[in-house]
Amino acid sequence: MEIPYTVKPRPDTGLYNAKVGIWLFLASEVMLFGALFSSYILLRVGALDGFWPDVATAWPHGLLNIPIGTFNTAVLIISSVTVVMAWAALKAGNFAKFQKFMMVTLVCALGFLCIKSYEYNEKFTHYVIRLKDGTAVTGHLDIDGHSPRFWTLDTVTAKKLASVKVHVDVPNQFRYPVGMKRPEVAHEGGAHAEHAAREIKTSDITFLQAFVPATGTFFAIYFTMTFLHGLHVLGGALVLGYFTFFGKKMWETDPERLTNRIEVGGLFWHFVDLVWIFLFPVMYLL
Amino acid sequence: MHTATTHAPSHGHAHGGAHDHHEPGFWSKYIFSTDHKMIGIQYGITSLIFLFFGFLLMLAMRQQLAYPGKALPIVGQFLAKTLGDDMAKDGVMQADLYNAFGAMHGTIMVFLAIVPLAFGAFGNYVTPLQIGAPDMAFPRLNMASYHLYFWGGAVMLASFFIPGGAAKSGWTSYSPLATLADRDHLVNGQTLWLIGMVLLITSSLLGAVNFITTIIQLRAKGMTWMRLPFFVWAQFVTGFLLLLAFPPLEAAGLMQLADNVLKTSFFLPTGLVTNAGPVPVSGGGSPLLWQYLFWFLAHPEVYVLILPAMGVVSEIIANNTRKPLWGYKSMVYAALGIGFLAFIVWAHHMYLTGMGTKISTFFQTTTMMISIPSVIILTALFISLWGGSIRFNTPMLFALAFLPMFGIGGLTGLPLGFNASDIYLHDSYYVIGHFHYVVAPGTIFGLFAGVYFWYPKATGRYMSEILGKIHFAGSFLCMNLIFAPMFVQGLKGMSRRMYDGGSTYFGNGVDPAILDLNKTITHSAILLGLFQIPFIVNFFLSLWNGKKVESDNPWQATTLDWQTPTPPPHGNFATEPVVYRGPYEYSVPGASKDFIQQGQPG
Amino acid sequence: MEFFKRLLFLPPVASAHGSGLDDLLVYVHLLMAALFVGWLAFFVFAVVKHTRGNNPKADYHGARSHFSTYAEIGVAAIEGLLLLGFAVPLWAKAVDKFPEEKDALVIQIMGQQFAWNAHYAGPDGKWGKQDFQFASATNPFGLDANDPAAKDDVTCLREKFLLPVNKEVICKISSMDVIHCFKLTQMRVTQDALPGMSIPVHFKPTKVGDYIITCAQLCGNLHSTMRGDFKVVEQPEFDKWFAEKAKAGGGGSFE
Amino acid sequence: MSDSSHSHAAAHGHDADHGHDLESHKKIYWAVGTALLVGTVVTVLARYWEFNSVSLTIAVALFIASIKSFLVAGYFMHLLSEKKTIYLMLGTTVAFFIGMIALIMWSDSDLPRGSKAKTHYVP
Ligand code: HEA
Ligand code: HEA
Ligand code: CUA
Ligand SMILES: [Cu+2]
Repeated sequence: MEIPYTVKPRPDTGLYNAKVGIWLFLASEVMLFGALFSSYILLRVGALDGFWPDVATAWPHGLLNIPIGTFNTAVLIISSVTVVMAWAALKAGNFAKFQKFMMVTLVCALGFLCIKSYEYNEKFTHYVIRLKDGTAVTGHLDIDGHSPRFWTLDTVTAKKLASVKVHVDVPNQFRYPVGMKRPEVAHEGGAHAEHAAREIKTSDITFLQAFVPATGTFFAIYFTMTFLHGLHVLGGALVLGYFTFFGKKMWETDPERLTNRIEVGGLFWHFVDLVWIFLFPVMYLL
Repeated sequence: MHTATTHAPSHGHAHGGAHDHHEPGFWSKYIFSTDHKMIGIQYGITSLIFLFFGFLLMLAMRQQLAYPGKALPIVGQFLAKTLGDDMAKDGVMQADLYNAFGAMHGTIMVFLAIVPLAFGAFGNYVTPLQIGAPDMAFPRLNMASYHLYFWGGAVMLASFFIPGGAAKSGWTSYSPLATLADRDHLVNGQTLWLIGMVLLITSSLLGAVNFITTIIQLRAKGMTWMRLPFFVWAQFVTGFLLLLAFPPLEAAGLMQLADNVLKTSFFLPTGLVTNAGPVPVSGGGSPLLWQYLFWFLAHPEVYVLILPAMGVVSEIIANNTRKPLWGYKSMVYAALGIGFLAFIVWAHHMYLTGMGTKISTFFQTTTMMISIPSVIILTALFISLWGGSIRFNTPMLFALAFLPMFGIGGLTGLPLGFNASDIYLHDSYYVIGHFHYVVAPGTIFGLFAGVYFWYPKATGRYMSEILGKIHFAGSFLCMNLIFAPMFVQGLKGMSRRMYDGGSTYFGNGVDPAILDLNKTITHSAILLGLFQIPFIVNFFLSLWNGKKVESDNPWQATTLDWQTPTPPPHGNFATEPVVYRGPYEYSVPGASKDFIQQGQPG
Repeated sequence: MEFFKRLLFLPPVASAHGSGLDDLLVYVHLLMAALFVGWLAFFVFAVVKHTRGNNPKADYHGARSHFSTYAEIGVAAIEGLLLLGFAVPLWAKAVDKFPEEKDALVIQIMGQQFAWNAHYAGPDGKWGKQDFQFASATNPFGLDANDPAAKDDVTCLREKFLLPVNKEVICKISSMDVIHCFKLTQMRVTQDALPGMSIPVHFKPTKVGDYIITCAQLCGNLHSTMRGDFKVVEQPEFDKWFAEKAKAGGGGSFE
Repeated sequence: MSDSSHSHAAAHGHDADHGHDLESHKKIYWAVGTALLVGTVVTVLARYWEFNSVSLTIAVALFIASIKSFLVAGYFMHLLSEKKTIYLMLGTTVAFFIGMIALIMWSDSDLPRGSKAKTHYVP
C-alpha cells in the first residue's frame, strides 16, 4: 500500500497531508511564541520602576531604531505578498513567473536579515555606563574613531585605558511612557549637547556594558525573540529557495505536488510575517 | 514503495532523499529506516534500556537512603573512579551525586523512558496498523523524531561525565538554583540538560505533528471517528497534549539556556546574593516565570504518561473479557475532557509559591474537575469486566493490576489537589508515592501488558507465559512494597529529595520509624530489580524460542492490527482494508465466532 | 476524629489552625477509602465471578445498571463539598485573614544556603534599613548597620530563636539566593521562600516546646541538612530573651 | 496559463480555481498587502500621537496588529476559505494560547495579602 493523500486532498477533510501537518506545526509555533510573549509581559510588568538611562535594570523605552524597524516590517509584508503571488503563478501554470516572484521574496528575506544584523551590530556597539557618583549614561564609545563591540569594564581595564571617550546619547530623543516622570539627567551641556563627546575616567566607572542580552531583561527578551524569529526567516528562506532553484524537475513530473509544497512553505512564511507584525509594535513602539 | 513519494512539511527537506534504496542494507534497514514499525521498535528498545538505566540510578539512591554515608556496594569504586571524589568519594555517594542522580532519574524516566515507550514505540507500531494505514503520514519526519530523541538522550548521558557532573536541580530545574548551581563551569550539566531537552522536545513535537496528521488523514475507508479503537483515541489526545504543551517549555528552556550561558536574567530577580557574594547579573527577572512555563508543560505531560497506558489497557481488557468496552463513547469524551482540562490545572504544583485565594480556588476547582474524567474511564473499564469471560494471560494480568494501582495513585492526587491539605503534604514523600503509583505500577504495568500483547504481532512468537507470570507476581508485590510505605513516610512529615534519608530532622516530632521504612523500600526495590530478570530473559529468548503463533490473529482480536500478515511487511496491508463496524465486536449474539473483525465484511 | 488522625500517622498539631487542616485530610482520606474499598470489592467480585470457567460465554451488553453514573455524580458532589466547605475557607483564612500587625509578633525569615535566619524589629518596633547592597553571607537581611533603627533589631543568624506561645505570629518569608521552602511540620505551615519576593504567613503556636524549620524545596547539595531551630515559650520567658537580645547589640549581632 | 503543457496544475488544484477566479484573488492579495503597509504606518504614527494613557497606546497598537494579522491569516493563508478540520485545530490552539497568557498573568498578580513582589529585603 502507498501512503494516500500526499498530493490529493482527502475527501472528508478536504486537505492533503502536508497541509494538516503544517497547520499543526504552526499551532505549536503559536504556543512557542505565546510563551515568549507571556514572558515579555511578565518581565515588563515586573520590571523595577527605574528610569532611563539606567537601562540595565529598568525597562528601556525607545532604544530601538523605529524607522529601520518600520522599513523592515514593510520588507516582510512585501515578501508575503510575493510568496502568495508566486503560489498563484504556479496555480496558473506559469513556472517562470513563479520563479520571478520567489526571487523577490528571497531578496526580501535576505534584506530583512541584513537589516536585522545591522541593528544587532548597532546594539552591540552601544553602551550603558554607570559612574561612581550614581549617575549613568548611554552612548557609543569612541576608541580610535569607532565603537567596539561587546566591551565590559574588564576589557577597558585589561587594555589599561585611563579614560574612554563616549558620544553620549541625548535622552530627549527617547520617549517616555506617559505618566512616567522624566529623570533629572545628569550630563553636561544641556539639551544642545547632541552626541556630545565626553571623556570619562576609567576610575569613575563602576559598570560598562554593551546592549547585549545580559544587560537587562528587555534586551534579553528582545534578542531572544528576534533571534528566534530570524531563525524562522532563515529556515523559511532556505526551503523556499530550494524549490525556486531546484523545483523545476518536480514541476515537470508532478506540478500539483510542487504547488502544494509552495502553498505549505507559503503558509509558514506568512506565519513568520504574522509573528513580526506583533513583535514590531511590542518591541519598538510600546 | 518509494519513501520519496512522501514529504515532510516545509522543514523536512534538510534530511535529503539519500535513503531510497531498493535493497535495504543494514543502515537503512535498522538505523535510517522510515518504516513506522522499525522506528517503533527502535523507540521501544532504546526506551526500555533507558527505563532500566533510570531504575539503576534510583537503586543507587535508594541504597544511600537506607544506609546513609556507607559506600555503595558493587558500583561504589567504579563511580569514584569515573566521576571523581566530588561525586563518590571512596565509593560513598555524595550529596551532589544524589541530586544529579535524582534529577536524571526523573528526567530519564519521564522524557527518555515512558514517553518514548508509550508514544514513540506503541504509538508508532500500533497506531497505523489499527487505523488501516500503510505507514505514518510523514515517514522521514518520523525517522527524524527518533534520531532527535536518540541524540537528546546521548547528550543527557554525556552530561554525567563533564566537570561538575549532570544536572542536579531536580527534574523540575527550578531557577535560580538551576542557573546558580554550577556557575563556575561554563558548560555544565544543566546546560547539557537544557540542550538535551530542546532536542527531546523538538522530537516530540515532530512526532505529535506526525501522529495527529496520520490519525486525521490516513484512516482506512469506513474507519469513522467513533470506530477508532480507544488506543488510537488515547494517542490522538496525547498528540495534542504534546503539540501544545511542549512549546512553552521549549521557550522556557531556551531562556534558561540564555540565563546559564549568556548570563541573562530571565528567571533571576534583582538583588540575588549567594554566600559567595552578589550574583553579577542585571536581575529584574522572575523565578516564578520558569515555574509557570514548566508546569504548563509538566502537568499535561503527566497525562501524556498515563493516557497511552490507558489505551493499551483498554485494548487488552476488551480482548480478554471477550466483550465490548462498556461505555466506549463516554471513555472517548472523558479522554478529550482530560486533554482539555490538562491545560488549566498546572498551578496545583505551585500552591505554596504564595498564591492568593482567587487563583488557587480556580486551580483547585479545575483539579477536582479533571479527576472526574479519570473516574469515568476507570469506572468504564471496571464495569467492562462485568459479564465477561475473562482469560488470565500475562497481558491481562498486567492490565487488570493497572486498574487498582492507577486508582491508588489517582485517589492520592485528591488530597494534593486541595490546596489546604497540600500545605501539609507538599513536597513530602506522599507526593512521591502519589505519582509513582500512577507511573510505576500504573503506566509501567500498562506498557508491560502492551509488550506481552503485541510481541506476537511484531515477532511471530509468543513470550513465555510462565516467565511472564513470575514477572507479574514479583513486580506487583514489590511495587506495592516500595510505594505504599512512602505514603506513611509522607504523612509522618518526611520531605522528598533528602540525601540523608531525613536523618537531620529526626527527634523533632519526626518519627524515627521512617528510617526503617527506608530500608524496607530499598530492599523491595532491589527485589523488584531481580524480578525483571525473567522479563529480560523472556524478551530476548522468545525471539528464538518462543512458541510460534498459529495465525495472524493469535488473541482472536477484532482490531485491524491483527488483520495484517505477521510480522507486517512494509506497507502493512496486502490490500487496502475497509472497515465495517466498531472496534470491539466481541461475543455478538448470534455470531458464529466470539469476535468479528473490523475489516470483515457483512 | 483523633482516632482517624492517628490512623493517618499525623504528628501532633502545635498550632491553632492545624487541626482544621488535619480534619480536611481525614475527610479526603475517608472519601478515598470509601471509593477504594467500594471499587476494589466490585473489582474482585467481578473478576472472580466472570472467569472463563465460571462464564464461558461473555455477555455482549454487560452491566446495564446506571449505578455508576450515580456513583460518579456522588464523587463529584463530595469533592465539591470538600472544596467549598473546607479547602477554600481554610485557604482564605491562611492567606487573607491576617491578624493586625500590632496584635501579632512580626518577624522576617530569610532562607539562605543552607540555613534559616530570623529578624525581629526590636523593641522600638521599627525595622532597620535594608538593602541588597549590604547583603552578604553574614548579613543575609542586608541591614544597614549605620541606620539608627537597626541598632536594636534582633537577628538570629543560624541560631535558635524564640516565639511566645498563644500569640499570633506573622512570618514574612523570603530568600536571598535560591528558592527554599519554609516548612513547620507540627505547625502545619508551608511556604516557599522566593528570592525577590516577601510572602507573609501567620500561625498561632499553642504548645510550648522545641521545633525545627525544615526546607522542603531542593536548594543545593546541603538541602537535606538545612534546618532552623526555634522554641515556643511562655510570654515572660520570651520577653526576657528578647530584651537581652536587643540590648546585646541588635543590628550588630551579625558578623 | 500560457504554458499549455502545465496548465493541468491549475485544473487539478483544489477549491474553485478557474483562471478568472485567480485573477480576482491576485487583486485581493495586492490590496491586502497595501492595507498591511498602511496599517504599519498608522501604528508608527499613532505612537507619536501621545495618547494620554499608556494603556490606550498599547490598546491601539495591539488593535492594529490584530487587524493586520487577521488580514494575513484570512487572505494570504486563505483561512477564510479553509476546512472545518483546520478551524477546529486552530480554535483549540487559540483557546489554549489565550488561556496560557491569561492564567499566567492572573497567577502572577494574585498574591496573598501583604506580599511584596519585586524585592525581598523589605519586611
Ligand atoms: C501519570 C502521572 C500522573 C497522573 C495521572 C496524576 C494525576 C493527578 N495528580 Fe499528580 N503528579 C504527578 C503525576 C501524575 N498525577 C507527578 C509526576 C507529580 C509530581 C511532580 C513533582 O513535583 O516532581 C504530581 C504531583 C501532583 C500534585 C502536586 C503536589 C505537590 O507538589 O504538592 C497535585 C496537586 O494537586 C497532583 C494532583 C493530581 C490529581 C488530582 C490527579 C488526578 O488526575 C487523578 C484522578 C484519578 C482518580 C481520582 C482515580 C480514579 C479512579 C478510581 C476512583 C477508581 C479507584 C479504583 C480502585 C481503587 C480499585 N499531582
Ligand atoms: C515516569 C516516571 C517515573 C518512573 C517510572 C519512576 C520509577 C521509579 N522511581 Fe521515581 N521519580 C520520578 C519519576 C519516575 N520514577 C520523578 C519525576 C521523580 C522526582 C525527581 C526529582 O526529585 O526531581 C522521582 C523520584 C523518585 C524518588 C524520590 C527521590 C527523592 O526525592 O530523593 C524515589 C525514591 O524511592 C523513586 C523511586 C522509583 C522507583 C523505585 C521506581 C521503579 O518503579 C522503577 C521500576 C523500573 C524497573 C524495575 C525497570 C524495568 C525495566 C526493564 C525490565 C528493562 C527491560 C529491558 C530490556 C528488555 C532491554 N523515584
Ligand atoms: Cu533550602 Cu532546601
Ligand atoms: Cu499536576
